[in-house]
Amino acid sequence: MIPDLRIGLGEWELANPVMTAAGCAGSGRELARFFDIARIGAVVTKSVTLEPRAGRPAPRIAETPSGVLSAVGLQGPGIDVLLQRDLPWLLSRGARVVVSVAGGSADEYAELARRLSEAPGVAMIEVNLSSPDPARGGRHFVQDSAAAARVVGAVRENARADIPVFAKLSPDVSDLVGLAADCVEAGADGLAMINTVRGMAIDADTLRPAVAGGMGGLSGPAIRPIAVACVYQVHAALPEVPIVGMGGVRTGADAMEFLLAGASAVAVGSALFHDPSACVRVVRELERELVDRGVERVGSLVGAAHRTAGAAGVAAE
Amino acid sequence: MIPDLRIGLGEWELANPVMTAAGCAGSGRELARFFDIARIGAVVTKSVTLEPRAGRPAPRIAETPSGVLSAVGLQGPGIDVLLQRDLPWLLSRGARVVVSVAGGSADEYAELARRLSEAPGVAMIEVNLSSPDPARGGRHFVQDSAAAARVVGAVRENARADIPVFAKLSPDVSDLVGLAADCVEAGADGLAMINTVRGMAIDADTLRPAVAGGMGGLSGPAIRPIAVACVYQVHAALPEVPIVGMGGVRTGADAMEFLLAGASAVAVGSALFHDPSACVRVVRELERELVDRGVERVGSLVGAAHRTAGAAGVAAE
Amino acid sequence: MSDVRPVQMSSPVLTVRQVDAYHAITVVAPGIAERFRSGQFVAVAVGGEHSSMLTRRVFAIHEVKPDYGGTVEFLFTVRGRGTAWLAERRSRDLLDVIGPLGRPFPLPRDPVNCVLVGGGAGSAPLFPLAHALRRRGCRVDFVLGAATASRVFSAITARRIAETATFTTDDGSFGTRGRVTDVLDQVIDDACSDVVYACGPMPMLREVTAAAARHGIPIQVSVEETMACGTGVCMSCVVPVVGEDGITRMARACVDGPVFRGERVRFDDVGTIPFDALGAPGWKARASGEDRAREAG
Amino acid sequence: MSDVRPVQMSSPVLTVRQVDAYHAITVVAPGIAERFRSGQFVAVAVGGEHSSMLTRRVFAIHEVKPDYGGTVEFLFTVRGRGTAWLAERRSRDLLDVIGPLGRPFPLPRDPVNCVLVGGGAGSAPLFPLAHALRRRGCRVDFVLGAATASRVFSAITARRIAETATFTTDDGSFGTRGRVTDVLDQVIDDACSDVVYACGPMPMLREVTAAAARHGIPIQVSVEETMACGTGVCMSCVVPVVGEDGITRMARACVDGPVFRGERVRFDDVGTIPFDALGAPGWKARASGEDRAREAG
Ligand SMILES: Cc1cc2nc3c(=O)[nH]c(=O)nc-3n(C[C@H](O)[C@H](O)[C@H](O)COP(=O)(O)OP(=O)(O)OC[C@H]3O[C@@H](n4cnc5c(N)ncnc54)[C@H](O)[C@@H]3O)c2cc1C
Ligand SMILES: Cc1cc2nc3c(=O)[nH]c(=O)nc-3n(C[C@H](O)[C@H](O)[C@H](O)COP(=O)(O)OP(=O)(O)OC[C@H]3O[C@@H](n4cnc5c(N)ncnc54)[C@H](O)[C@@H]3O)c2cc1C
Ligand SMILES: Cc1cc2nc3c(=O)[nH]c(=O)nc-3n(C[C@H](O)[C@H](O)[C@H](O)COP(=O)(O)O)c2cc1C
Ligand SMILES: Cc1cc2nc3c(=O)[nH]c(=O)nc-3n(C[C@H](O)[C@H](O)[C@H](O)COP(=O)(O)O)c2cc1C
Ligand code: FES
Ligand code: FES
Repeated sequence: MIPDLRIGLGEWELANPVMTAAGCAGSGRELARFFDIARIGAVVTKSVTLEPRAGRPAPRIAETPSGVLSAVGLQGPGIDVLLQRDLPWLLSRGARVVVSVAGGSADEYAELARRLSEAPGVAMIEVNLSSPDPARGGRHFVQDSAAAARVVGAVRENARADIPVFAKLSPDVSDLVGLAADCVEAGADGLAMINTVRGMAIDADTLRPAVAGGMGGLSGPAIRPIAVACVYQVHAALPEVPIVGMGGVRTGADAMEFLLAGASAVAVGSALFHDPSACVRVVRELERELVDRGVERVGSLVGAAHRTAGAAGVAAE
Repeated sequence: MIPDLRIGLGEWELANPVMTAAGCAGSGRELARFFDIARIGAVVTKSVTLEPRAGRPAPRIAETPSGVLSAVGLQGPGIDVLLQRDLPWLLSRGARVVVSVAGGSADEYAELARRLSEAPGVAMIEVNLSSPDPARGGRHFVQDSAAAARVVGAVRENARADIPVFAKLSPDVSDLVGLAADCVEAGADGLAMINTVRGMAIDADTLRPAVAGGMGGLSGPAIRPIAVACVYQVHAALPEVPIVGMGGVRTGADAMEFLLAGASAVAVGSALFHDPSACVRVVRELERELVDRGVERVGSLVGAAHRTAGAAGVAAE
Repeated sequence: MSDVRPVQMSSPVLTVRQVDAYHAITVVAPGIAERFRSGQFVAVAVGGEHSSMLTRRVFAIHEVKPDYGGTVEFLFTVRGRGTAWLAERRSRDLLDVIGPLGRPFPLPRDPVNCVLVGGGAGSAPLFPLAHALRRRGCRVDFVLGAATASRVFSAITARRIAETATFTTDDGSFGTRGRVTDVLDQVIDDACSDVVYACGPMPMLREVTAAAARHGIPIQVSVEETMACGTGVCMSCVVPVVGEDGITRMARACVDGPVFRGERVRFDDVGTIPFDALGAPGWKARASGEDRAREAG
Repeated sequence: MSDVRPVQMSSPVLTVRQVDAYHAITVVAPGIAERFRSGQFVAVAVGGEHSSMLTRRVFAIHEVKPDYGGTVEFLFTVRGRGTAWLAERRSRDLLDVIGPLGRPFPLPRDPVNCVLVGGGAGSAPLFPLAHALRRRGCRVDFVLGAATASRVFSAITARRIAETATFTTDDGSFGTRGRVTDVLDQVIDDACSDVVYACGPMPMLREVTAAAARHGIPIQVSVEETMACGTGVCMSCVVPVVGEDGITRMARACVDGPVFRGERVRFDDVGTIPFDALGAPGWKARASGEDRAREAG
């Protein structure tokens, strides 16, 4: 039996449910030296901004137990270069391309959506809401449901109707389910979660924070249980909304965990730093997991843990 | 040079800054088989309730990358047994004892504080605010600053004046600094942070959540960067308030990381599952770290990373 | 909690062998070997110094020997990540081991007839027990079950130590086709057994306990519940057990057990909090604080 | 980004040696050996399958040999957890290695005079470079510096390959007391050097670049910035580098480097985002999208 790995993400169908995570796959060229990028579900770009961004000073990354703490700061060449150079190259290699967008105001996000809609070949827009909102003293859009919904609405209105728009959520919010519902209400066709978790490490030699600027975002297997809980909770509340799950996916079994929690697809992020072929390996391992369990369609796993679990209360310690 | 490990926690002085974390040290007897419990800063009890509690069904614990996911559910014999059996035993061994309390209402917490104040030898009360509040549909007290402050206030009012009261905070809140300030305002003499982070794991064989009931709390080195960030942020906002830092402390270097972030003491939790002697080892390793760096007083490290760091902004990805 | 103090040590691996479906590791651990009583187990750290695996793996002690000051052997099958890592150890590697842990099998004062019932890898602790019983002049009969022939545990040793050794396999590839309980009544009758010792999966322990009850003889079971620490501090390994006062408590298999009197374990309620357990939602505070002080652990 | 495709392989360790303060590991890695050009490095996974360490450790390739289809050697000092783990490897262990990575040293077309300047472990990539230059008929002179005698790198090999080899140590325990830049001017003059190649810590590279500028000769430097992936995807290893268009960009040392023209690296601004770098807060959009397309990487 060869299991059917095709999966629907709302209206959009993917050959298999494994993507790269935004900001963890370079321009695509770096990974293409290790595997054929047309063989994975989709390539997600680094969050693109209207203007070039230099990002944050080094040191930008520190290793933590089973995790990575980073503060790259959206370094990138801006939308022009993406449209002229990176997008055409990705398409020429047969990749399905999701463009992640980030901005400093709803207008900037709207402009990015318009520009991307004029270009051929953008399969989906992912709205990175973990970008500072200068209008609220640099708090991230995602930390205020109304601001987040405004951004999502602006992208949905300005993006071509046939391009699905997914909102990318962060776990560092008080009411994730409410935020998710507000984003869907504002027009999001689906959700991507989770972005990194706020964290910090201090270098014992220099006595300074290990990444410049102090705070960073935690990613990698360390946060997988946090991510799975987020996906589970949101899928329980909004079972019709397609979810791209991420946070510590490293193996096919990890991918399956997200599917069982309610994600329709998964993205592989910092695992690519360790293993540049992680995406194709995860596809292969996921196929093997399905074969071992006699599962014919990967789609049948989506949300399966909700059907076996009792009430998923929150434990008190 | 033998460094001075004594540290002040508000009015209270500890022989060294290493404690056990609530709920991770059994009744004290289990660990006393491996080391002399009088040699560590303090022993913190499992959160005690007025009545006995059976806790949650098994499976209660799952292993995650560099972490532990648990849902024990405050199993314990109740305050009577603690006062008659466990507390006297701990005191007879020369331990400094911090009693962690949990309840279902401010009145229950108040009653616990009164009972503990009558007993001799309670060095500190830690108020576990991650307990469900039946009055708000089971949301934890900690998730509502006002409810948390009410509980802290009730404990402070009813506890003997010479017993410091520390509020234990959870990272799963939108505004940790606000919560911390409200707890201090309500009378907390200090803060303990962090409790476990909400998480979930799904067993790929059974397709069910790996701990009964679904959601659990994530602890261990995986969450250390999250915990350090919490301590850093709260210490930056409330530099005068003593903090007991915890979340993934496993080595002396880890303990130092918390001190640098602003904690005056640290607690060792799930590392005890791996190494029952972890607390004394951490004391020893911390001493070595100080010697290696020529630091004479452990107190001089508290908050040192704030003095070397620039503005600790929040990175955007 | 047993009053023998366990020790934690970095123990050199002496040998790693593969026997049928099992891996056997022997470590040099004098402190553990000298304190050991049958039924006790070790808790092993896995994955090395920078491991992402934080919880310990527990294994019944299969044999202790006086060589090199004292060695300890445990046997295991590869189930998950930790046992896979253990299977790759070579001699001279160091293992971080804690032991001996847990309440041992109580031994009869008199030379009575004992039947030892084990399932698969669960049979390991019955072997040192058999030796201890023989040393006290007890008659020992073995009943060992497994899924298939290659999983039958140390058949030759069992035959050597015991008066009789009866084997069952689910597929009939060795001994009688069927389960241990299919042959147990007969063995008890033939051997005039006075007491039963059993180790293995919960459903088997339940059946064996029922058989002992039918024969009106006492039974000691060693239960297997998921453990994360093995030392009593994580509270993960709880099993509902009825105390002498008739009150059910969530007892920790690692320090209150793993050996319990069979009829005290509420097998049907394993994996739940029985409504009448001490502190369960349905539990009514019936007793004074004094009674509660007898709470398990 | 170099157009040679790197490969990822599980490579058996052939030998682990300790030479003075350095550990040398040779792995069998034909695919890496055959593609290698001097200046390139490998990225190694550390801690084993269940490691809690997720980022790769990068090491300059010190030597490739044709044995066993192709072997690769790297040298390292123990700094943190990862290198401590590597130092414990034994032969026949498997290492997960990616390579060859990074932009190699550009080689001169003509047989010119080259001075190779290295500091401590940073000198490793200069050895295969020296061989490659010699094969092209270039004159090679070495200037190697270290903190102390035991940290001087392969003095004998350096003397064997090169026309001259000059050593400096901070404590004067070997060669001249002082830093490489204290002797470099003299060496350049004596050897009539046409080009400088340098490897080592940033402050040293800055000084050596200044010396080359004084002599008006080109310099290629190999920079060392913290790396987490080595393959260009994590964006951790950025260094401010001036492009041909005069615009400063945050270039990735792992794919845009590690070898850069010395005068292009803004050494004084390493660890910062220069205000005028492309996309820095102070940067003004001066150019059309076309110019931006030349962005590093
Ligand atoms: C008292 C006792 C004695 C045991 N003796 C033996 C023995 O002699 N030989 C043998 O092969 N096995 C024995 N087991 C089971 C053995 O502990 C598990 O097979 C082993 O822990 C699985 O580890 P893993 O890393 O391969 O699996 P994983 O599933 O990766 O383990 C994850 C976690 O769950 C725990 N866990 C998983 N399964 C079990 C289990 N069945 N029992 C306890 N903890 C579990 C592990 O300890 C670990 O903390 C015994 C268990 C108990 C409770
Ligand atoms: C191009 C290049 C070539 C190098 N060649 C050599 C060599 O031949 N021999 C040698 O001994 N060292 C070399 N280094 C430095 C070497 O990579 C570090 O010493 C090593 O990564 C430290 O790992 P650790 O686990 O011991 O330290 P940790 O501090 O535990 O490392 C944590 C993380 O930081 C990264 N990191 C820490 N220090 C450095 C550093 N100086 N450079 C890059 N990443 C770092 C690690 O890769 C890892 O991701 C080279 C570095 C670069 C950039
Ligand atoms: C270095 C780095 C850069 C990232 N850049 C972005 C980004 O540009 N946009 C975005 O939405 N998420 C970004 N992320 C978050 C990832 O897309 C992903 O949500 C997160 O890392 C969790 O997945 P992982 O554990 O698989 O890495 C970045 C993460 C890392 C580690
Ligand atoms: C099994 C388990 C039980 C716990 N029980 C309690 C408790 O009773 N009261 C409490 O305040 N915290 C409890 N905690 C949280 C710990 O005290 C600690 O805050 C948290 O585990 C983070 O520290 P660590 O990473 O060192 O384990 C418990 C944690 C674990 C893993
Ligand atoms: S295994 Fe931790 S208490 Fe029993
Ligand atoms: S090390 Fe990851 S981009 Fe250079």
